[in-house]
Amino acid sequence: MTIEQTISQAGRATDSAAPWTPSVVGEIAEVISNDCVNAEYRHLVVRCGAVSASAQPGQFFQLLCPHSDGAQPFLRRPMSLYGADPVRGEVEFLYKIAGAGTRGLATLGAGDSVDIMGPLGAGFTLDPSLRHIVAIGRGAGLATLAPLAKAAKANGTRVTAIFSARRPELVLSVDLFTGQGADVIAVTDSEGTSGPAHIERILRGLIAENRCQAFYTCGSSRLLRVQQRLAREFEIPGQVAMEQQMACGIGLCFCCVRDFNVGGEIVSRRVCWDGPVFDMMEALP
Amino acid sequence: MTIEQTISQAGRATDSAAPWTPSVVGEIAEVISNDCVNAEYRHLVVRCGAVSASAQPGQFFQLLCPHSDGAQPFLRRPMSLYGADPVRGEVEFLYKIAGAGTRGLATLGAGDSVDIMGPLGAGFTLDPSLRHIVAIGRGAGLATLAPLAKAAKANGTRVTAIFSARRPELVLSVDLFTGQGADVIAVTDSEGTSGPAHIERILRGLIAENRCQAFYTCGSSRLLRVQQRLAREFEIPGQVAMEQQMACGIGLCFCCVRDFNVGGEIVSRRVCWDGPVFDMMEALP
Amino acid sequence: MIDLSVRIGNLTLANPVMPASGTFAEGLDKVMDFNRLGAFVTKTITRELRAGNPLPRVVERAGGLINSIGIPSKGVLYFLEHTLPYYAGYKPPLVVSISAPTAEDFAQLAAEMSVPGVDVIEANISCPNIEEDGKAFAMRASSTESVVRLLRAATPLPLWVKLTPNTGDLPDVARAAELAGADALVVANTILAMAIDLETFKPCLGNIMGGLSGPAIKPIVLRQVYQCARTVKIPVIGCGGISTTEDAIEYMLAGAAAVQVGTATFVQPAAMTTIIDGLVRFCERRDIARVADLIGAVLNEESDEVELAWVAPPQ
Amino acid sequence: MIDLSVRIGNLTLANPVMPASGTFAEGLDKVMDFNRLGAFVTKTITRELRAGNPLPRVVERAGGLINSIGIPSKGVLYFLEHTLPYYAGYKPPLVVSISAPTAEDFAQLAAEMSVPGVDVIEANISCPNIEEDGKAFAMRASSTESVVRLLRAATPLPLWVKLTPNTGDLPDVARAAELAGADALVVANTILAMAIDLETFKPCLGNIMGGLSGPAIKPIVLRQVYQCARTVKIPVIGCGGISTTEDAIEYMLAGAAAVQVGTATFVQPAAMTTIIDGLVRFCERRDIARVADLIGAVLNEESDEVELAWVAPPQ
Ligand SMILES: Cc1cc2nc3c(=O)[nH]c(=O)nc-3n(C[C@H](O)[C@H](O)[C@H](O)COP(=O)(O)OP(=O)(O)OC[C@H]3O[C@@H](n4cnc5c(N)ncnc54)[C@H](O)[C@@H]3O)c2cc1C
Ligand SMILES: Cc1cc2nc3c(=O)[nH]c(=O)nc-3n(C[C@H](O)[C@H](O)[C@H](O)COP(=O)(O)OP(=O)(O)OC[C@H]3O[C@@H](n4cnc5c(N)ncnc54)[C@H](O)[C@@H]3O)c2cc1C
Ligand SMILES: Cc1cc2nc3c(=O)[nH]c(=O)nc-3n(C[C@H](O)[C@H](O)[C@H](O)COP(=O)(O)O)c2cc1C
Ligand SMILES: Cc1cc2nc3c(=O)[nH]c(=O)nc-3n(C[C@H](O)[C@H](O)[C@H](O)COP(=O)(O)O)c2cc1C
Ligand code: FES
Ligand code: FES
Repeated sequence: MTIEQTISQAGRATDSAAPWTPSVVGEIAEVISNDCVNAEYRHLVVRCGAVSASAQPGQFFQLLCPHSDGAQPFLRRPMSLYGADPVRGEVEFLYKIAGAGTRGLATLGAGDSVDIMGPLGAGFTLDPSLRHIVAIGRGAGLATLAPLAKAAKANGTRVTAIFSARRPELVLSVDLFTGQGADVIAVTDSEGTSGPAHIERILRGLIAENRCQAFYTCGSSRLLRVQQRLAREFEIPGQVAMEQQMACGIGLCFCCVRDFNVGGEIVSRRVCWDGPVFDMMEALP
Repeated sequence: MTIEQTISQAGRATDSAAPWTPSVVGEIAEVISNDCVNAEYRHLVVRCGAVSASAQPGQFFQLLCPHSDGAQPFLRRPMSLYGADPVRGEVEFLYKIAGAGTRGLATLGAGDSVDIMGPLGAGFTLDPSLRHIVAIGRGAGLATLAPLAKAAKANGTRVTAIFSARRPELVLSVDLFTGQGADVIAVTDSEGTSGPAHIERILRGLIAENRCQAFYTCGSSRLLRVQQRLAREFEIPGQVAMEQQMACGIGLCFCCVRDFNVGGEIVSRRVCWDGPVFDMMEALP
Repeated sequence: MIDLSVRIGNLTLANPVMPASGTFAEGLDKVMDFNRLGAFVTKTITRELRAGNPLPRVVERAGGLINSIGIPSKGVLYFLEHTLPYYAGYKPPLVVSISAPTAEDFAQLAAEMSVPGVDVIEANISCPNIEEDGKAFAMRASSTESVVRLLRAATPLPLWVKLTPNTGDLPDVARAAELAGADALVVANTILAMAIDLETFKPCLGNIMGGLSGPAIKPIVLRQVYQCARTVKIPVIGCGGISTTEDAIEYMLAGAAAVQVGTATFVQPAAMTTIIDGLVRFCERRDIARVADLIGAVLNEESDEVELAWVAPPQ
Repeated sequence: MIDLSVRIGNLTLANPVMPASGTFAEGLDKVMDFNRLGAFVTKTITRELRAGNPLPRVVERAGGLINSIGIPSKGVLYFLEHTLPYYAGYKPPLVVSISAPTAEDFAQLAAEMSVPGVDVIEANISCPNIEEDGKAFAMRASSTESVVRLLRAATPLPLWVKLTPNTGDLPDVARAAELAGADALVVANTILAMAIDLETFKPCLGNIMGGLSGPAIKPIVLRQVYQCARTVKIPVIGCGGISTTEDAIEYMLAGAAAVQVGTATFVQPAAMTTIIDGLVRFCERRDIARVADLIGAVLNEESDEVELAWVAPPQ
């Protein structure tokens, strides 16, 4: 196995005359709102500085979660960018209450402070020449894909979004996609429509109509496998946003490694630094 | 030197048939109010259970202070009882913002929760046959003496309270004493009235008028020395509430020891357990 | 009904929760019903009268406490006349912690303490700096073995030996104590630590150094309990940073047959009974009939490959 | 103007703040101006290619982190071709951390790493279990002395030796490293620890045990720095739980000539530059002209009586 230690993602010219400026910051942001979206998810909007608000789709932040009822999360918690507004100086997150950290986040109210660090990682690349792409996500994966819709629209690229969830009422972010003119197809476990066979049928339909020039996916290895199969069959490119337990979030600690298949060789990469968005064909589901 | 390890302050009959009940509790109390009294002190009133509300003058509680701006006080902080109302189920504290713990206390608002443990220690004893006593305190020491006024009144004992502070506007709790019919004499550094010589003159006056049958004091070793001298000269009994850095507050850890002079022998005692109120003549200022 | 009892050698405890030496005294009976405890453990007693260390004796730090109380002691007579009768009225067995500066003194004290009413001798051979050269007996396997051998010969009572976390040879020390006849090990005492006051530039403790206890040390001592439990056959009693039911269970899974709760009591005086209640609820929820089934139940598939895995992890 | 510089042997650092090995990489230049650091310290490099340990590799605990990253390493060539040129563009000196399973390999690696662009060799002789018998070199004075002697002979560069906090013989080990020719000591690496998941009953780390770092260990390592600084004449670099300016100053007062910041960077990525700014403010407020004046400035009147005070405190 090989370990990939990409040296300089940003390629900073160290002897340039320009003074150094940060491209990742840890800052105290102000909570604008933090509302329930459904029984499991909350939507957090914060006011922040220019560096944070310049975050791109697929990037993430590390949030320092407030302590709640005796629990004191020591590390930051990674959260995908759900939306960014550089003009208003805002970033948004969509999160599920999973444990101590997210329980702490849920206690935040408008006007409170929250320490955010970002933008982190390599996000999605969107080729402006693409006319029609497919975004497939499940659960919190949809949070990660949401900002794509806006970016695609700016490029004139049409999006078909396939949303997978356990129950219809847990389908998230439909508005964010339809608001950007995307077509949304929701599939759920409770309705029996979220199985890989059914999704494959939907995708084959889209491919036949030339509405699937690229895959963007996140949140389900079962769906990833379906897409990888179709991508191979039809030579369609794709990108996947991956998750892994993180400590530093910025490539220092090597706790977030995953294996990737790069031309037949197994390569270990840091999800926080080399990703979280990777070439879909290299990902090992 | 001798160490005093009083075995059973409460003298519980272990083979009695009665089921065990607690006489000290750690409980979550509800903040009723937490207001500024002057530039340095705050007055905290909490709603609590019957055990806590039965606290006696001179006893104290250990408060678990909320975390504030990154600081996380690990241990509880000792605070003297400033008032107790067994009927309404309330206890009160008067505290000075000194460091991380009391800064955390200051963040509490009405309706918040605070974890209190008490009542702790041995309080003042008030002989009902006394007709006139003197209470002398400085700074937070007045908080400790305050509940005496009420208890003395219930006994029909008159109180003259001598309040020492740096500046007149820092003189505390006058109302609590005058409200119980006590005479209050305020002395301050800024007015030059708080020196030991001046206080001694006041005390000699009270003794001459037979208005000083016992001393109750707290908060100043300079004043303690004056009283000890007069007590010896006129054979007046006295009690002093002492402070020491504490960890457990209930006699387990032996970190709060102080030396006392017991009939010429130096004895080490736990302030939290054997005190905080001690025989004034045994205290080493 | 969950069976909470655990066996430590020939002694059966009603439940696995007891106080740590030096963090328990009679005053706590105001907070909890003493008859609910698995055992009583006294503050360490010495033969000579001792005043303890200079003040300040404690300072708090992130997730813990550093103490340099030392061992203030009123001596043996006071114990026999006052402390012993006090505990006689209660059901839980009485564990008496003792210490001495030499192995001979230690053994003699153990003999003097082996009186009716005392159920277990806990030999605190881990108190920092109490041996003549400043090292505790428990720093080395050899000094551990010699003192425990003398102690073993001196008392017919169950003998628990309390180890120090400050040694790099813990499994060797544990093995030496077992070999020399200990009935159980208590792992562990406090970790030597220090703090400096930035206002005065002086050490925060009168004794300069002290022992760290509390949640901060839990992961370290848990590892030591795991190492010891894999090394010896006698029961290991876990002690270090246990504040919650979860902490107690983590220790039992790592191999502890019982647990001692110290510093947590200073913060939540009812910590021990809260933990006992929590053990019942945990076992009920997880359908575990006997709390003793938790002992050493960590699922550890690669247990034999730890060192190897570190050097040459699976490719 | 406060003079922030400190001397470590023949090397002058612009300020005493640098990263701890394994908690620093190029990505951090997005957060801070690298030219502000006192030095760079690389992740430990080994000769052979290594994948590191099985996942999960970190778990958080009260006031800290347990890691079992291991030493994933792309080997020497990759370092020389990629890492070295990257740091060449910056002002701070480059400290290269190395490790090897035998003393000979260690020395050979030190020789290979002694190339232009490398300013210091930091020998990580404290990585748990990397030596053949599972003990780190730094667990014993004897193994420390032999590996440091070979290292000293193998490189003309300043040699820093990073010790383990897991030994009970730290002052002896420190003395051995000094004797064998170390130019400075880094005190210390992580403390061996463990955590168990109560849902699954499995260890939280793929490697079962790992190293504890962060605020939880500060009082322990601070004590060790104090002990080492009193024992050796060479500079001691403090490392363990330093998160704030106050922590850095506490270490310097205890005797550290410089400090390394590790885990704190994971929580506050700009921790190092924040600490540097804070040092300036502290010195200004306290009228201290040179930050170097803080080194070993703890006021310790009873320093010669520590052990005595514990055994027989002043009556
Ligand atoms: C790059 C990235 C982006 C993410 N984006 C989002 C997002 O937009 N919205 C969202 O709700 N969640 C997201 N997550 C997952 C989120 O970080 C975890 O749910 C969160 O850290 C849990 O913290 P906690 O303290 O609440 O729960 P914990 O008590 O820490 O854990 C609760 C459960 O979550 C698991 N978990 C903990 N950390 C992670 C992790 N980093 N990844 C996956 N599982 C984890 C634990 O194993 C446990 O089962 C993302 C994770 C990564 C790595
Ligand atoms: C029995 C008793 C009763 C007390 N009653 C009151 C009261 O009614 N009102 C009140 O305002 N204060 C009272 N105190 C003092 C109060 O406990 C301390 O001010 C408080 O613990 C400081 O905590 P902190 O975290 O805010 O400050 P820290 O940061 O802990 O300390 C700030 C300063 O206070 C000193 N200090 C800390 N703990 C103590 C202590 N236990 N005793 C004396 N000095 C200390 C420190 O050395 C430091 O100089 C009492 C103390 C005792 C022992
Ligand atoms: C204030 C204090 C005093 C202690 N005194 C003793 C003692 O006399 N004998 C002993 O063996 N251990 C003593 N200890 C150590 C504890 O018994 C226990 O081993 C240690 O504190 C770790 O457990 P904890 O983290 O639960 O407190 C003392 C600890 C504290 C905090
Ligand atoms: C994720 C991680 C990886 C580490 N890797 C190394 C390493 O490769 N070499 C080394 O000498 N120390 C390594 N360490 C130890 C640190 O350099 C440092 O000694 C320790 O973490 C204590 O400092 P801290 O509390 O500031 O983190 C690592 C620590 C962490 C947390
Ligand atoms: S989280 Fe630290 S390298 Fe990815
Ligand atoms: S504070 Fe623990 S004995 Fe007094």
